[in-house]
Amino acid sequence: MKIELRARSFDPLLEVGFYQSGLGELPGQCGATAIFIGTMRDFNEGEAVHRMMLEHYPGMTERHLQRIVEVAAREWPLLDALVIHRVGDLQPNDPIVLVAVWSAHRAAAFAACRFIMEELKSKAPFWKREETASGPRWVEHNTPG
Amino acid sequence: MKIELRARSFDPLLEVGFYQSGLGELPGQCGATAIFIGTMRDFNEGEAVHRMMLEHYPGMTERHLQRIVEVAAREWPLLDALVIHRVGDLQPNDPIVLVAVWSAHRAAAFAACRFIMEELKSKAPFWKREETASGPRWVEHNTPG
Amino acid sequence: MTIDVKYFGSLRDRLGRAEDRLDAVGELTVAGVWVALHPETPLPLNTLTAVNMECAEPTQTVRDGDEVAFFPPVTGG
Amino acid sequence: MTIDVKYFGSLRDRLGRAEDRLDAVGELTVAGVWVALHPETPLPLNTLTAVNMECAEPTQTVRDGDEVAFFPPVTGG
Repeated sequence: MKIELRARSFDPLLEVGFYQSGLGELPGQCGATAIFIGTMRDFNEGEAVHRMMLEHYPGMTERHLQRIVEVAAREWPLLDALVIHRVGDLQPNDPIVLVAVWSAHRAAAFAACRFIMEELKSKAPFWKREETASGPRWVEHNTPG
Repeated sequence: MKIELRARSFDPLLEVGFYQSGLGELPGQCGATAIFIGTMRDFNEGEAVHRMMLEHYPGMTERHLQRIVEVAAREWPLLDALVIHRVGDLQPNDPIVLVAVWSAHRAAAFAACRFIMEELKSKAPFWKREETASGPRWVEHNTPG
Repeated sequence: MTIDVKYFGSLRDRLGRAEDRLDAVGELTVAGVWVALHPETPLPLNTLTAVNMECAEPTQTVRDGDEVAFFPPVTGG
Repeated sequence: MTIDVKYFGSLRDRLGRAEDRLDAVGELTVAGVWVALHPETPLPLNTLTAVNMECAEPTQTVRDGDEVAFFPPVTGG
């Protein structure tokens, strides 16, 4: 299991491939990989967004991400999980979050990946400030999944 | 939207990256990518499996995969979708199926990815024959997701 | 009329061949195609059928030139 | 006792600073920490609170050395 905050842009597919290649015992046992990638859009709530700042609470954010993944691993039979989340300044099309989950069976992989994303969006301490044509604005709440 | 059958082993992450790089208008609109990768395990129903043959019905299989993706695209607001499915001889750890779905929002991406997988498993004409220590055997039915 | 018949999966293995061609006269259903080709072998339980690559009921009537397929439950993905 | 106080997101922007330090005597709750530092400003609706990086109710008592945080609803992912 790995949780990581990144201050710079990252390639989610490369990250999954790289992490996976280090999982020696996984091949053969793993029947299902579920991956979610959240990407910054260039519009939100009807307005063009050309930049975004992702603030977090150093220490608390990592702790809560870790806990979310641990809860998922108790709930479903996971072989492994990887969560990477951006912080700092982002541009449209930049990856914001990656959740990858490995399991023997697809039901567990799908459910755990979804669970981690929903928990992360509703509980992990991150705050988005968008730069729009009419100035900066804080995103007030996340939409339910 | 792309549907493909592959007679040789493929790298699902590379395929997603390659396909994605060809989607010119997608950046900026896409907020969510959901990916599922099904991989051949080295055990099934309590027995070690060292090889597998995936039979299909040429023509009917492609048609039904295409239809499943079209139904998903009518049900959810998808920006794009990619489905690649192996046929022929596989070894443990070989990817069997890749489903990737792009959407503005995560709920649609998750739901459509899951839907395509479940439909594919229950309706697309594929048949698995496993090689085990006690000889070859046909997989009789898929487990529900 | 002539019907092309295909078998897949374990059914193909069991029959020892992947296809048959049936020349017949009169009205015939999908189930009737099976009976005409395998008079001694009842259609195995759970067998699925397709006509021209679309899922079909065993009661569906076939026409000259149709492709009829018999196969066990699917196990892809 | 000394309490380290942190603000995040729009709340940090509104207050114009990311942290405060509060020196106080007697029993104090999380809500009391806010009142002591911002006597003129009611705690904005929907504000979430944490003590030592764990979510906390405004009624929770704080202790010397605690880190108390105030922030708006989270919007990550």
